[in-house]
Amino acid sequence: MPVRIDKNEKRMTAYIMGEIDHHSAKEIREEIDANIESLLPELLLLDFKDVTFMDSSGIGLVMGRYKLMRTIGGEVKVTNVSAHIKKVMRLAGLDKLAVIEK
Amino acid sequence: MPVRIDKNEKRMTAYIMGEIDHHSAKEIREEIDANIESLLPELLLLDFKDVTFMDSSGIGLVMGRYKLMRTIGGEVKVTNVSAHIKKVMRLAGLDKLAVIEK
Amino acid sequence: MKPVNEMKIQFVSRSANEGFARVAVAAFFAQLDPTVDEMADIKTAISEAVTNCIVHAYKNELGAVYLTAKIYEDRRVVVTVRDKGCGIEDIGKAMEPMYTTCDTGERAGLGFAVMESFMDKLKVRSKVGKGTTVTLTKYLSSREQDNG
Amino acid sequence: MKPVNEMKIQFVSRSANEGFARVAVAAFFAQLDPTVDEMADIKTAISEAVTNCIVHAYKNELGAVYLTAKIYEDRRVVVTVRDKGCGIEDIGKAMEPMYTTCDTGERAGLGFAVMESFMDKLKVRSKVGKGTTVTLTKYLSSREQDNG
Ligand SMILES: Nc1ncnc2c1ncn2[C@@H]1O[C@H](COP(=O)(O)OP(=O)(O)O)[C@@H](O)[C@H]1O
Ligand SMILES: Nc1ncnc2c1ncn2[C@@H]1O[C@H](COP(=O)(O)OP(=O)(O)O)[C@@H](O)[C@H]1O
Repeated sequence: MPVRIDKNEKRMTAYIMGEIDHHSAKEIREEIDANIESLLPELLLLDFKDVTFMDSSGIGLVMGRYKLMRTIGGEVKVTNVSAHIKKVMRLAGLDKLAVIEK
Repeated sequence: MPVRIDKNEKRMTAYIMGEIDHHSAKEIREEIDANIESLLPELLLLDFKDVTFMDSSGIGLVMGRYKLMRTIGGEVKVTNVSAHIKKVMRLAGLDKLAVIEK
Repeated sequence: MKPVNEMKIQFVSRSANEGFARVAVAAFFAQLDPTVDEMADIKTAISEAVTNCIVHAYKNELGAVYLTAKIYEDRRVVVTVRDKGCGIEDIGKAMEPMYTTCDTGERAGLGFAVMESFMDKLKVRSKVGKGTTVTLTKYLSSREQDNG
Repeated sequence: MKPVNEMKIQFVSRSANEGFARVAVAAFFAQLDPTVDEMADIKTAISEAVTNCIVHAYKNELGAVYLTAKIYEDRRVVVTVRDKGCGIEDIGKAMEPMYTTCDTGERAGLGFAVMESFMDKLKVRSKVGKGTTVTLTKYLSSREQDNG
């Protein structure tokens, strides 16, 4: 499984692993969404520490979770992004939308 | 450079790095041979610790150095071979010819 | 000018092959010893172009994706990604950032924007009902040879 | 039986492409999640077959190397490596361990022996002046799915 979910009080953390492309994004997305729906967190933290590659499918992944969290009144933070991934996210203006932590 | 040479008394160690195939073997071979000819060691230690891939070109590499060392009256030892590389060497009976250390 | 080295790949438009395509291209260009950043840029752009063939060109079917990679004397590398899928009606519109015909909400409409910003040149040729060819060019920085 | 997934590669017989060829094949088969040992076996066998095209088939010239990789339902993988080079006169002799026509002393004559021992099947077809096709087959062990 390319994602591991952790719950701590009102915060849910999704540790994403490996390469994010159109092929892998589906499984990651479904796993995260199923957990959001059952845990109803106030904060979703997407941890990119173990992500080794990401194309624009990763942007769809973040934006989709951003929308879902908004419908339940929660927010999204993105953390541990490498220089390459930050470059992709910046293209989409994600640095303004979801808060990218160092 | 895919090989680093170290000299200690009568022993010359060649630390081979990366992938050994027909393409890379030439440069490795030339570097080792130039050093054998100038240092005239009694023992040549071929260190495979940082070798990540090897095909039968690596066998040619060991056998060729074995012959060269014999002409100057020295011997060859092979060290730090992974399971995969040992499998290739065993095919050639190198485990009998040059002494493979653990 | 003739390329110094070249290769061609052909594969079925299965999403499992997205990773294969970008790794193969990266392995081919490894002989030029590009920087880590250059390699990441190229892999990302290839991934976008290949994904478009799989997601858009052959939307509800399987088809063949054709990829070529060329290396030129001046460290210029050129990759083409071609499909014989549905084609693009309005290329100008398709290339606008955030524009996507995907209705599931999971495509960001940024594939072309990534290709454009991560490579030095992007050319798109397409014919509705015939297919699309994307040509990506990058000039690799010159590397000091450190093996004396 | 039709393969579940397949790809083709074509490249120039430059030795710099040996690494590209085996990495590309490994990246293609990665979708089957082979063991580290299986992957090493396949890469080594491909490396031998491709090197033979470069060293023997197109000895004093450059030519095209054609590679195909196929995945079948039962985790059987088949790779063909084809050249349009000089061909092999006596295949039986060529396949004998330690036999080599290389006179520099740097080829061990073990290419076919490696292919034979690291893969489950090896088939060689050749015609002098026309070229050679090597077909390599391996049955990958079944993997327990560990993602629930
Ligand atoms: N190879 C292709 N074949 C057909 N249509 C394509 C192709 N590539 C892109 N398109 C069209 O261009 C649009 C924009 O593409 P892109 O910028 O990559 O964003 P996305 O893939 O996220 O939709 C796509 O939604 C699609 O309509
Ligand atoms: N693709 C090929 N085209 C022409 N001759 C070949 C080809 N592959 C192998 N041979 C011949 O078979 C011999 C044995 O091959 P092999 O077992 O791989 O050992 P090596 O490559 O070390 O010589 C070669 O020396 C060569 O004469």
